[in-house]
Amino acid sequence: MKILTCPLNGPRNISEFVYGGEVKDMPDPNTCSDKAWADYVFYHDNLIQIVKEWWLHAPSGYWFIAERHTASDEIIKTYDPSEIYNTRIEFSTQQEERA
Amino acid sequence: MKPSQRLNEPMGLLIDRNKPVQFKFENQLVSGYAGDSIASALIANQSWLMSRSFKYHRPRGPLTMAGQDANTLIQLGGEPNVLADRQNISQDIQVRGQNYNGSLENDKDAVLGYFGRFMPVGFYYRSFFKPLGAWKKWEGVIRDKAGLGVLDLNFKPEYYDKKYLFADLVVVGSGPAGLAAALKAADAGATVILVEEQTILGGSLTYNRFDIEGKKAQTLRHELLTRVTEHPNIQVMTDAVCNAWFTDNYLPVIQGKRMYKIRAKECILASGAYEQHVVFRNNDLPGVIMCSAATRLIKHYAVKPGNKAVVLTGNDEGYYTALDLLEQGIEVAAIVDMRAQAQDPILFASVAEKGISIKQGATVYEALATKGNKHIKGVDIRQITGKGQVADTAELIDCDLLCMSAGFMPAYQILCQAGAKLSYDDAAAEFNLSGLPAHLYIAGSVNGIYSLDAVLKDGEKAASEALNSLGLSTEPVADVNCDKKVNYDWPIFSHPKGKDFVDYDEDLQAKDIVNATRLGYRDIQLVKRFSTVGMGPSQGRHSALPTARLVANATDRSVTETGVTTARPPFAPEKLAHLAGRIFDPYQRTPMHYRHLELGAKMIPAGHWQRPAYYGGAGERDKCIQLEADHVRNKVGLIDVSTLGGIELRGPDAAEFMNRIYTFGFLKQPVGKTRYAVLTNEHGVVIDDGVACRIADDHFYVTATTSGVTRVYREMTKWNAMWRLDVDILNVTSAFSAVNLAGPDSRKVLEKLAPEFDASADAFPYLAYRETNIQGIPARLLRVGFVGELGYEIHVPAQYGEALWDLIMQAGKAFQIKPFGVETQRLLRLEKGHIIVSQDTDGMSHPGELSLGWAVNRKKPFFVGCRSVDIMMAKPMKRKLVGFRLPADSAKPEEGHLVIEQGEVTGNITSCEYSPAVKAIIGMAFAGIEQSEPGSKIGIRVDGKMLQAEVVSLPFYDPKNSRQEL
Amino acid sequence: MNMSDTQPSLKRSLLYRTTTGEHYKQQDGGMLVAQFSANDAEQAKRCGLLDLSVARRTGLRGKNAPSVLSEHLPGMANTSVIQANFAEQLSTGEWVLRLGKTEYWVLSSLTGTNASLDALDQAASQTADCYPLYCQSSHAWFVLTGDYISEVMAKLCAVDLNERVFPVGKIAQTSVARVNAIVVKQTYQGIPAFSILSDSSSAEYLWLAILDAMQEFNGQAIGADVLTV
Amino acid sequence: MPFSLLKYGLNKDYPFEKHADLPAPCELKPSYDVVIVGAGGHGVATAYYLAKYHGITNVAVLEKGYLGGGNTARNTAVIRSNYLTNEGVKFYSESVKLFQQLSNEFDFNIMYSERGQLTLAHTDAAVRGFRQRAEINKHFGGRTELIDPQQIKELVPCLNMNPADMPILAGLWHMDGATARHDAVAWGYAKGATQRGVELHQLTEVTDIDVENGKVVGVKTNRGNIKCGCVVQAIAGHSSLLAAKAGFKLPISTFPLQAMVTQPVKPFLNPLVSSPSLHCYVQQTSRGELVFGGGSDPYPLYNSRSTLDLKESLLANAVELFPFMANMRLMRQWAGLTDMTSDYSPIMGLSPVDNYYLDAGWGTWGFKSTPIVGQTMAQLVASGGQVPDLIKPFAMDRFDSFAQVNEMGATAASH
Ligand SMILES: Cc1cc2nc3c(=O)[nH]c(=O)nc-3n(C[C@H](O)[C@H](O)[C@H](O)COP(=O)(O)OP(=O)(O)OC[C@H]3O[C@@H](n4cnc5c(N)ncnc54)[C@H](O)[C@@H]3O)c2cc1C
Ligand SMILES: NC(=O)c1ccc[n+]([C@@H]2O[C@H](COP(=O)([O-])OP(=O)(O)OC[C@H]3O[C@@H](n4cnc5c(N)ncnc54)[C@H](O)[C@@H]3O)[C@@H](O)[C@H]2O)c1
Ligand SMILES: Cc1cc2nc3c(=O)[nH]c(=O)nc-3n(C[C@H](O)[C@H](O)[C@H](O)COP(=O)(O)O)c2cc1C
Ligand SMILES: [Zn+2]
Repeated sequence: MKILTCPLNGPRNISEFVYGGEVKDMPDPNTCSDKAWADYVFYHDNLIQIVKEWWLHAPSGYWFIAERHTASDEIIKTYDPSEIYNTRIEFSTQQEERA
Repeated sequence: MKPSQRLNEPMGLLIDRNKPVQFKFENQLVSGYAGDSIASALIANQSWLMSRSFKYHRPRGPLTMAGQDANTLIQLGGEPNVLADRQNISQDIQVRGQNYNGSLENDKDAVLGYFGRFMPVGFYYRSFFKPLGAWKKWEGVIRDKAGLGVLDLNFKPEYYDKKYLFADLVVVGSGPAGLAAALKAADAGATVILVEEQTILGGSLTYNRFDIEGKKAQTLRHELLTRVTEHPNIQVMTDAVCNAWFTDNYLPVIQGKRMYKIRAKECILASGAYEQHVVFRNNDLPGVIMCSAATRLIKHYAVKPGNKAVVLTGNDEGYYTALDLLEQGIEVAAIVDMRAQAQDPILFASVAEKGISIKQGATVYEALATKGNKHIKGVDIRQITGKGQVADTAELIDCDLLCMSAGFMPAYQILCQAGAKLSYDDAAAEFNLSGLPAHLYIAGSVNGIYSLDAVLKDGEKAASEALNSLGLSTEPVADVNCDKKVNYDWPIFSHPKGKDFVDYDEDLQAKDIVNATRLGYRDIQLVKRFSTVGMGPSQGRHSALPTARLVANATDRSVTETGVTTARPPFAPEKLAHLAGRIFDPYQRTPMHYRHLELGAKMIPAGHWQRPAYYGGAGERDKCIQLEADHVRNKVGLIDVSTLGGIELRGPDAAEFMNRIYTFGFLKQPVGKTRYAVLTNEHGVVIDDGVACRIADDHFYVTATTSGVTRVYREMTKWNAMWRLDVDILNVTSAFSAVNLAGPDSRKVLEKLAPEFDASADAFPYLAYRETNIQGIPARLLRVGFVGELGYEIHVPAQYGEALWDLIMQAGKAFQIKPFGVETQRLLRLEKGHIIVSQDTDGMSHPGELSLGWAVNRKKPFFVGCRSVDIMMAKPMKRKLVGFRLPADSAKPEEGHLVIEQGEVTGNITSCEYSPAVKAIIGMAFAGIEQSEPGSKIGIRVDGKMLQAEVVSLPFYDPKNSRQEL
Repeated sequence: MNMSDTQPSLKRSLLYRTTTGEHYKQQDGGMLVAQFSANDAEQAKRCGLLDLSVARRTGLRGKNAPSVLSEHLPGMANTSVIQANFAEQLSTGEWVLRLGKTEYWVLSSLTGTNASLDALDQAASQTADCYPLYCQSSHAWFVLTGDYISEVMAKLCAVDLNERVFPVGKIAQTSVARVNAIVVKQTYQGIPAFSILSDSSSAEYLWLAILDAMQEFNGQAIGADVLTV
Repeated sequence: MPFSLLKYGLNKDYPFEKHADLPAPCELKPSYDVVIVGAGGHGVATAYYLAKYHGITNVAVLEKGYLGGGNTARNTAVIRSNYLTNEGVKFYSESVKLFQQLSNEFDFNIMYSERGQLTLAHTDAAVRGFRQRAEINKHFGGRTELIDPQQIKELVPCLNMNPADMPILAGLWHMDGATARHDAVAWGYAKGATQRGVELHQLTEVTDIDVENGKVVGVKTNRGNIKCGCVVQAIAGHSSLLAAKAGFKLPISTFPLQAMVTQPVKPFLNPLVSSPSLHCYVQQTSRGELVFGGGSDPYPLYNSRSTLDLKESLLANAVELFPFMANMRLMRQWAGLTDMTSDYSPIMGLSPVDNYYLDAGWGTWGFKSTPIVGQTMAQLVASGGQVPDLIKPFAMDRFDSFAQVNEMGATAASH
C-alpha cells in the first residue's frame, strides 16, 4: 500500500487518508459566466501530470495539500494548506449583476 | 495401495520417521510420516494418480513437488483445490482427487481426451449457438463440466487473523542467495525478516546437487543456517509465502492461519527460478516430472521416485540429477541431452564413467503410457534434426520415471508486479528482469545467476545495495557475472497426434498456441485470452516461456517483442479466509442502545448505528407505529436521537462561516434561537440539513443527519482551510447523546425533570435554545417541532445519555410516557410535511424543487453552491416535490412507486404512510410541474394499477402549526 | 459480577455492561473496575486491558491554548515545549498530549482531585481563541498494558508501535481495528502501556476487538488499581 | 456433440483459413473516411455497424495496445438494464436486446448467459430505490421485480441473510441480467467489421489530433499521420487525454477499478449477486471461477496496479455474504481505468470540435452498452452528426446546463 506523508502525523498508509479533490481556484460566483461556473464545478483537466490535491488525515482531521503524479502515483511533496491559502478569503455582494 | 518404500537416512530432511501418520485418499488408508506432503506420502505408496485435468480429464500426478504446478490439486475434506505437494499430511484427513466423473481411477469423462481433435483451441466460440436458442441448451451441459473441486456450502469460517510487521529489510527466499543477503545485511546492523515458502531454509541447497561428490550443498547449508538461526537481527519465517509486492514494499506474507503485512524499508527478492518442462507428446503422464521434483522426493522425503529412470535435459543440472538417482539405487537408463554437448566436461566424464548411456542432440519425442494413461512406461527417443524437428527413427526405452529440465524461468511474478520488465536474451535463451523500483533488489537465480559462488556473491551484492540505501554502509557495489548456461533454446517438439502440453492447467498443446496466432490472435495477450494459456491456477509458471517462444516463432517476432502476459497478484493462490482475516466491521452504539433492546425495540441499521424502528415485534409494524404516533399526538413520547450529527463552531467568525456553508442567513440569528439549516453542494444539490443553535455570538451548535455528518464536517474543515476564517470547527457527534421529548404532555415531563428550569411558553418559546441542569446533568435544550407537537430536544454529554433516558422515563411515568422509534418519527414528520434529506430528495434535487426557496438567502454574497442553485432555479422547473393524499381505503402506494402522466414517468413516491391523525393515506412525491399545484391529480401506479391521488398543500396535519408552538 | 448491577452514578462508561470485575470504585463521578481479579498485577505485566472512560480528562485548542495550559495547569510550569504528537507526564501526574498545532489533551493522574483540570476547563471557556474540547464524552479511554502491547497492537494497527521506534511519550493518531484512535505510549508503575482514546460510540466494538487480539497472549481485562497502587 | 465440431475433428488443417477471425497487420493508408480511436468493444462495434448498416467501410480502428485490451478485457461482464432514470433504462434495454442475438449475428459464440442478477438491499433507503428501479424497468418492458427475503433464499440458498449485521431486507431481481465472454464481444465485432472491409490497426497509438478551423482533419499516430473525414473517440479510461489533444476538457475523472477471480470450482452459483452496501458483487463464470468486483479506488490515477486493501475489504464482505467462500482461493487480481462522470451516465454525441464524436464517460458500466453504443454512434457518424434520440440525453453539454442524468443510485458497485 502506498505511503503518504502527512505534514502533521508523518508517513502513514494511504488508507488513513481521504482524497479531497483537486486544489482549484473558484471563479467569482457573482461575476463569472454560467459556462465558467459549470467548468469549475464539473470539468477536470484529468491529465497525466503532477497535480495539487486536497487530502485529509482522517484520524486527526487534518487537511493538507499533496502534489502527486497521476500516472506513477509518486507523491512529490505534502504541505500545510497555509502555504497556498495564507490570507482570509472574502466574498463580495454584487446584487445588481445577478439576474 | 502398495507398501511404502523409503530411502535411508540422511535422505528425508522433512520427515520424522518416528511419527507415522495415517490418512485416507479416495477412501483408502495411506501411511506416511509427519512432515510428508500428501503427494510424497502417496508416491511413497506408489500411488501417482492424484487428480484429473481440467479439459480432457487426463490422469495427473506431481510435476514439481514444490507447489508450483496445478497437477496435484486435490480435495481436502470440504476444501477444494488444495496442493497435494504443499499440504502436509495429518492424522485421519480425508483426501480425494478432483474433476472426475465416476472414480478417479475410472473417470468416464476421460473419453473427452479422445475427442480432443474435435475441440481445437477456442472451439466453443465456433459452435453450440446454431440455430438461435441452441446455446441455451448447450450452455448448461458445458457449465456442468466446468470447475475443479467441490465447495462445501455449509463450511463455517475458522479463526484467521492478520498482523503487521516492520523491518529494515525483507529477504524473500532462503536459497543460497537469500541466506547470503540476509546475513550480510544483518551483520551490518539491519533488522531482517527472511521469508521462505518451504518448511525449511536453504532453497536449492536442500535438494539440488552442486558438485560431483554431492557434499557441497549440505556443508554450505549447515554453515549458513547456523549463522542465520543464531543471528539476533534476523527473524526467520518458514512455511510463509510472500504473496505479492504492493507499492512501497508492502508485502503480504501468508503463514498458517495468518496474513502478515510487512512494511519494509528495503526488499530483496531471492526467489529463485522455476525449472521448465520439455514439450513433447504425453509429457503430462504421471511419472514425468522435473529433475528437481525427483531430487526433492529423494532428499526431502526419502521417497524413491521410480526404479528405472530416463533423464531428459537441456543443461548440466540433469547430469547431477542422474548422479542423485544412481546414488539412491535407481537405474538410469539414459541421459537424453538436447544439446550437442555438456557445458562442464569433467561432469560429463564422471557421469559417463558410471556407465550411464548419454544421448546427445536427442530428445524424448513421446512418452509411452500404461493403460488409461496412468503412468509412464517408456520413452520414444529421437535425434534432433532442427528447431523442434526430430529424425524418423526412434529408440524405445522402458522406464517408469522421466526427469526433465529444459532450463529455468526466473520467478518473475512478484518483480513484475513491482514494475520490472522482462527481456529475452537470445544467447542465453532466458528471460532477464530489469527496471526495478527503488528499494527493491534481486539476487540469485531469479537474476539469471546460476553458479553457486556467483549466487552467494549476488546475494551479498543485493545486501550492499540495501545497506547503502539504509545508510548502514557506503560500500561500492560491483556487478556479479555468471556464464553458466542453463536454458536450451527450443525444448518444444510438437507431435502430429498432440497431447504435447504447453499448459498443463488448461490442457493446452503446442498446436493450440500456434493455431490461436493463425486465427489472427497474434498478440501474446490475445493468445492468452483466446486459448486461456496461463489463466489456470498456476498462472503460467511453466507455460509462459514456451508460449512466448511459440508465439514469437509463429508471428516472426523476437521473444522480447512477444513478451509474456502481465503478472498479477497473488503469487500463489490465497484463501479468502486469509484476505478477510478478522473482519473488522466497526459499529456504533448510542448510550441508550441497551434500553431499547430491553424495551423490545425492532432495531434497524442507520449507517454504523442501530436505531429503534418501533417498539414491538417485527410482524406488528403498522400497529406499533400507529399506536406510538397516536401517543405522541395525544400524550408524550420519547425518541433517542443520539445518532444525529453535531458540529460546534466557535470563534469570532462562527456566524460568517455558517453563512457561507448553509443556504440561509445566519449573521443575524439571535442568540438563544434555533434556525433550520440547509446545505447544498457545489452542484447546487441539497445534501444535508439540520438545526443551528446560536449559543453565543461566537458559538453555534448545529446538527446534521446521521449519515451526513462526517461528510459535512469534512467539507467544513476543508473550506476553512481555504477561507482562513477565525473559527474553530469541532465534530461533537459522539460527545452528545440526545432525545426528543414530544407530545402535549412533554412540558409537564420536563418540569418534573428539571423543576428549577422555567419551561413556560414565555420563558422557553418555540424555536428557542436553552441550557440547564437536569438533576446534575448539564443539558442543552432545543424547542423544535420536527414531529409537529410541543417538544424538546435534550442534548447531554454522552456519558450521561443512559441516565437521562432513565430519568425521563421515570419522570414521564405519571404521564404514561412511551418510547417511539424512527419509523414512527417518519410518519409524524410526514404529517407535518417535513422532508428527510436523501429520502425525499435525490442526487438532483435543488432547493426550488423541494419548495425550500424560503430557506435560501439570496441577499448574502455567497454560500457553497449558490451559483449552481441560481442557474438551476432560473430554468423552468420540470418537477416538484408535492404532498398527496388518498382515501384510507385506497391501495397504498409504496415509496419508490412511479408517478405517471399520460404514459410518461414524471416522478416517484418518496414517502407514504397511512396517517391515523389525518385518517387518510398521505405522502410526498416528485410530480411533473403541471401537476404540482394543490388540487391537481397525479397518477400513481401501484401493483400495475393506476390510482389518482390528490395533490394537497403541506402540512397535512395542524396546518397552522399551533400544536408545536403551544 | 457485572457493573450494571452496581452502577449507581449518572455518569457511565458506554462500556460498563461489558466490563466486569471483583471490585468497583467511584472515580470522577462514575464507577470503574478497581480490581478484575486477584491476579491483576501479574496480568497487567503480561497483557491487560482496562476501561478508564469515566476517568477525568480534558482538551483545549486554539491560539491561546498553550498559554492557558501553562498558566492554569500547575505541572506545566517547568515543562518545556511539547512537540506535536508527543505526550509528557507532568510532575503532578497528569499526562499532557499535544495532538496538533494548537491542540492539547490532558489525562488526569488518576489519583488527585482533578481540581487543576476543572480550573483549566474554566479558564479555557473564558479565554478568547481557546476552545475546550469534549474528549471526556466524545472519546473512550482504554489502557492496554504489559509486555505484549506492541504485538497486540500490530494485529490492529498499521503503525509501527515497537519500543524501538515508538518510545514512551510518542503519540500516533491513527486507525485501530478501523476506528480512529489516539494511541499514546506510556508507563504506569513501570509497566509499559498504551492509552487508546477513541470514539465513544464505538467503544464496545473496539474493546471487544482488542480483547480478541489479546487472546493469543492470554490477555485479560484488569482493574484500574494496578495503575495507581 | 454438435455437428459443427465434427469438421474440426475430420480436417487436419485446422484452422482451415489463416486469419479466419482477425486480419493480419497491414500498412496505414494516408486517409480514411472515419477514424475510430480505441479498439475496445465500443470502437469495434461502431465500426461494425458503420460497415453493416451504412455501407461505410473506409474506416480505420486504431488501437494503441491489443484488440479489446482496455476495459473490455478487464470488466466483470455484468449485463443488465435495471437502471434508475428513464433515459438510462430505455438505452440499456435496447442493448440487452441486441446482445441476445449477437452470437448468431457474428457466427461466433459470445456465450451470452442469461443468469439473472440479484441486487441486495440492506437498508430501507435501498428498498425504496430498488422499488423505483423495478417499476421503471417494468414500465419500459424489462423483467425486474422487488423480491422479499424468502424469495431471495430460494434463489440463492447459500447466501447469508444477515451479513455484517446488515440483514438483507429485499432484493432487486432482474431476470434480464446476464453475462457474456467479454473478450469474445470485441472479437466478434472486430471479425464482422474487418470482414466487411474495416481496417483494424493494433499497436497504433493516436498521439495528436489535427484540428483546423474548429474541425478535425486528421490524427497523428506512432506509425505516421493520417487524414480523415471524422473521428470517433472511444477510449474509455484515456478519454480526457485525447480530448485535451483535440483542445477541450471533459467532465470526467479517471479512477482505477479493480476486480479479481478465484480458482475454478464446480458450479454452485447461478445468478449474479451484488450488494451495493457491502461494495461487493460476484458471479461464477462458465469456467467455474468466481469473479468479484466492488467499488472504485478512492482517488484518481492512470495506473492499473492493484492494491491489497481493496482486495481485503472486498473479500471480507464476500465472506460475510457467503461464509463458506472463506475456503476458496483467489488466483488473480487486476484493474482497469474508468472514466467517471459526476452523474454516472455516459457522454455520447457531439463535441466542441466539428466531426469529432465522443463516446466516453462509461466509467464502470459500459460493457453492457457495447452493442447499442455501436449502433447509435454509427448512426451519428453516418448521418454526419444527427444525434439519435436515444442518446440525446447523454450529450456533454448537459453539464453546462446543469441537467444531469443521475444514475448514481443504480450504479454503485453493481455494474
Ligand atoms: C474492473 C472493471 C469492471 C467492470 N465491470 C463492468 C460490468 O460488469 N459491466 C459493465 O457494463 N461495465 C463494466 N465495466 C466498464 C466497462 O468495462 C467499460 O465501460 C467498457 O469496457 C468500455 O468499453 P470501451 O470500448 O469504451 O473502452 P475500452 O475497452 O477500454 O477500449 C478503449 C481502447 O482505447 C485504447 N486507447 C486509449 N487511448 C488510445 C490512443 N491514444 N490511441 C489508440 N488507442 C487508444 C485503449 O488501449 C483501449 O483498448 C467495468 C470496468 C472495469 C475496469
Ligand atoms: N534445481 C532447481 O530447480 C533449481 C531452481 C532454482 C535454483 N537452483 C539453483 O540454486 C541456486 C540459486 O539459488 P537461489 O537462492 O537463487 O534460489 P533457490 O531456489 O535456492 O531459493 C529460492 C527460495 O525462495 C523461495 N521462494 C520463492 N518465492 C517465494 C515467495 N514468494 N515467498 C517465500 N519464499 C519464496 C523458494 O521456496 C526457495 O526456497 C543456483 O545455483 C541455481 O542453479 C536450482
Ligand atoms: C470475467 C473475467 C474472468 C477472468 N478469468 C480469469 C481466469 O480464469 N484466469 C486468469 O488468469 N485471469 C482471468 N481474468 C483476468 C485476466 O487474466 C486479466 O487479468 C485481465 O483481463 C486484465 O488484464 P491484465 O491483467 O493483463 O492487465 C478474468 C478477467 C475477467 C474480466
Ligand atoms: Zn465497477
